Amino acid sequence: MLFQRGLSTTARVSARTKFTRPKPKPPKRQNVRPPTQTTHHDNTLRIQAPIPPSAANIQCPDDHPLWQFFADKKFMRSPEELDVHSRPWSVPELRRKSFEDLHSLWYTCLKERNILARENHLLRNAVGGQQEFFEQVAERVRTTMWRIRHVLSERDWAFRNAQEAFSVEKESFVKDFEKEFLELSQEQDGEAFERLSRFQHAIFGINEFIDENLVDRRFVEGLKYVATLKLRKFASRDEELLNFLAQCPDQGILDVGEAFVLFTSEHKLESVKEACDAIKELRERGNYVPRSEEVDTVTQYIQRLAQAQLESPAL
Amino acid sequence: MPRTYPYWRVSKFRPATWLEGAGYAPQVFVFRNLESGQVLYSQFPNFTQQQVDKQFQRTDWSNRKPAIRRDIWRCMCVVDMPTYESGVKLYQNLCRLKYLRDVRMPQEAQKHRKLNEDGHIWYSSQYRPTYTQEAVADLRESIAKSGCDSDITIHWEDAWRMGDKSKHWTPILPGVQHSLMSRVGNIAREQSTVLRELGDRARQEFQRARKSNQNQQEGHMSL
Amino acid sequence: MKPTSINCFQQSPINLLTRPWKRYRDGSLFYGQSKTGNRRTPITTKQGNKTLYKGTRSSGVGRHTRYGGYLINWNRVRTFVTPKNYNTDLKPLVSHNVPELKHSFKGYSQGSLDSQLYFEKLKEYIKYGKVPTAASDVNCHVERG
Amino acid sequence: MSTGYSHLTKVGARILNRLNNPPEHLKPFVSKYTKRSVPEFLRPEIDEVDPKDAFETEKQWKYMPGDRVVITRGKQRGNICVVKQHDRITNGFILDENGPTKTVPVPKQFWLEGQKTHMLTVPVALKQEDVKLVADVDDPQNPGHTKTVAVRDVTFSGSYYDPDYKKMMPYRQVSGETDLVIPWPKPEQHEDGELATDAMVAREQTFWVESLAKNPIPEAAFLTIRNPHSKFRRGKLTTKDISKLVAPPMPLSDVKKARLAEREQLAQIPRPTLTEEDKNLIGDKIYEHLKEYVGR
Repeated sequence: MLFQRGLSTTARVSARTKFTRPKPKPPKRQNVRPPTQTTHHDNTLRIQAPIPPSAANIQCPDDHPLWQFFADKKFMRSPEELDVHSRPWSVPELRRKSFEDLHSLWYTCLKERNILARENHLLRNAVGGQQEFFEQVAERVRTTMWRIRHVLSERDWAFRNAQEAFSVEKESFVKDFEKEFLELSQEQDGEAFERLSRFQHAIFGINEFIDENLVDRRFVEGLKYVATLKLRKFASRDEELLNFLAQCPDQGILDVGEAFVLFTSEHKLESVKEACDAIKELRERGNYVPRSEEVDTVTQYIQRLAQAQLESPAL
Repeated sequence: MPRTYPYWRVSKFRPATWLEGAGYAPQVFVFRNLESGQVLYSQFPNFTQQQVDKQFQRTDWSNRKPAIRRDIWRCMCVVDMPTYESGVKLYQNLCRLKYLRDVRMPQEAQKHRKLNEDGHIWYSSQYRPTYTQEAVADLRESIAKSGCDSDITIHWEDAWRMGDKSKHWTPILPGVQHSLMSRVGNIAREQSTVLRELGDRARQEFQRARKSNQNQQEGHMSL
Repeated sequence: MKPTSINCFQQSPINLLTRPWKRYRDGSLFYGQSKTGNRRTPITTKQGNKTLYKGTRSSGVGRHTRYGGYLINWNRVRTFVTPKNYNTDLKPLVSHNVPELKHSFKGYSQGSLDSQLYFEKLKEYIKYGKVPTAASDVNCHVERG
Repeated sequence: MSTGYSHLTKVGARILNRLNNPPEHLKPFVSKYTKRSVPEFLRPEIDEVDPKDAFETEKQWKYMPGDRVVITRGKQRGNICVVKQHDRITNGFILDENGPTKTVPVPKQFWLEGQKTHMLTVPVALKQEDVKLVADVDDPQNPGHTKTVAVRDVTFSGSYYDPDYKKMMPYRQVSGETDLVIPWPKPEQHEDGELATDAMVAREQTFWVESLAKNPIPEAAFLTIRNPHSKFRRGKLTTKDISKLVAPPMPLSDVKKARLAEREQLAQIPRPTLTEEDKNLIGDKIYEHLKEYVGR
């Protein structure tokens, strides 16, 4: 009670004075942990002069990518070194270049304009000139660039226009080709089939490289047409094939499975005959591809063919 | 052993034993600010706001307290030390020199600096190249005064920044090795990987060195 | 009118060479029309102080997140596609010693976009393959388009 | 001195354009001021021409570099000189050393190599009116010889491919005598420049029209070939867009339907046609009325 409440005198009474005996020293601890931090900074440190960086330590490689922003690794070309006589590419010249060439050219132009812009900027800001010779060259390069885009755009429009107009022209176009193709004699077979391959690529998009093909309705139509044309070409040389052609409904191959067999056969009389035998067998067995499944079936055929080619590249 | 530590664990000064236990290598990291050229020392391959607060004590318009945005900081160099104690000491020395420059003897520091026509530290936009150059000088001074000269490797981000080797480094510190960090992938996003690889290599080397040391000692003992 | 202003209207070689009121700050002579330039033009993105954001009236390449980050939409980042087979022989300009090729579209009402012309070219290609036309000769200056 | 990035931007181009193309009534003043403020060594002797009036074709220039001309005005009148170059700013001709020159002071920073004094002699451009073409034509009096004549004027007709100029050039004839053709001078030859593609490479054909099935241009390239948001493509509506924008016809209200039905009914009622009798009846009626009126 006394100590809980506390009295005004308690502190005074219990306070240690010089007359009270000091507390005994605590005993020396045995399990003292040594300090974990033992180091201290040096006291002899002095402020030193800054060390400037040195460019001598660096060796710039000759193929450093940033050299692409320099002409002949020069800080700046003098106006005499610039090409003042050359002219930009004209549109007709560009029309004769493939897409990849035009792309390369555009890229080269872009790089050259980067160089010129850098030099022009230095001329304005580091040298303090007001001349326009870099800009004049850059302007000519720019002309080339817009012409490239113009040519590509024009090529696209021409293709679209032609595609639109082709629905009308298709029949006469194909007939002309057919006539010329069938007229070529046996000695000219090589050329004839090269023409056929270009033709099928042009009209039906059938590529010679099997795996690059995209199968759609037009591809299937083309397959049938090319197979018929091939049959007709060889039918003029062989009785058996002529009979076979006569038996076919509408004087042509209408089933896509049959067309595929004929299409993949070699451009030789024997191979075509073999293909026709295979077709006959198919017919006897009653194998037909329904029209609704044509595209899927051909896709499967093509995939299988590509697989086979991959597995035996030598053949 | 975890490789990365939470923010709070690397936010304060750590003694040698802790660093060893936590799996760090005996290294000191120097970071530079791309915008202002200021420099930050760290015992870890990363840094925290606490370190910034501690190392930038006298800030004014020409020595602002930098932000800890990761994209504006780049590791300038990594110093591999022979022991953890010497690593900690190097860090203390560097911080002490920074303190001397900023707080204790700013006039003397100013004497060596290149000034512009208004008498301020030379700058272009916000960049003051003198801070980085001073850090290089401080690094040399603290290694020289720390009393250990061999088995030290400095991995520089750029050979350019170390200055003239034959003039500034070899006469004073002949035992220090200089090497270059891998340039490939040393961008803001990938830098931690580069530093971690450096750390791993340094730690393995340190352990190998200690093992061979022990072997030698045992040999002595047995003799 | 100031007494020195009369100098403006006098024309003498010496006068033209030393026009004391037209000097740059560093003392070199000025030969332009106006030393201050035109100051009434709109400012560009490169002018102004750090608070000026002029922008280009285009949105950026991504969007800001709620936490101060920025997500880049790589579809909006400008990319330069390198050509597959880089033909380094082609240079940005053509020699002035080569005549500028012209195309004539006689008989084709729509010029280069004419579909009949397209069919004509296609027929030629099917027939002959990749045979270069007359303009592959360096001195040719006009050919059918 | 430095221009920063102002050469990269079109900012202020409109205002500068306005300064460079002052309104018609201010042009004399501006040109006078410009003349006065440009130092003499930079100032052309004859007036500058508008960029849109600047000569472009050979037909406009009439005389090409390398032509001989005679001066018809000024102190050097009668001198025969060779045209050295065209002055595109003034549409003038700069002639060789027999032509007019002026001596102007040039500040040191513009000195040429080896120049010792401030004064420099520079050639002065001449207008087209002040020179006449000089040509060698066959002398009808001593056949087999030629005589040198000054041509009053030249006209042009036809065109031919000139292998020296590498382009189509018009025939240049003496005015009034169309069979007297004065050939163009040979232009100066230059080496191919650094940026020039080799001629064979430039003319090599690598594109043929190959297909009607596959577009010759890859799909991904179109975004850079054409701008899909071009302002010239904007605002053009397809039929689909129009059908979306135009409101469909509203159903008719009952009142309107009734009205339309009534109108149709009315339209179906046959109209009476005037027969001869009716016409006579009307005629009589009017006659009676008029008679009464006139009689009164």
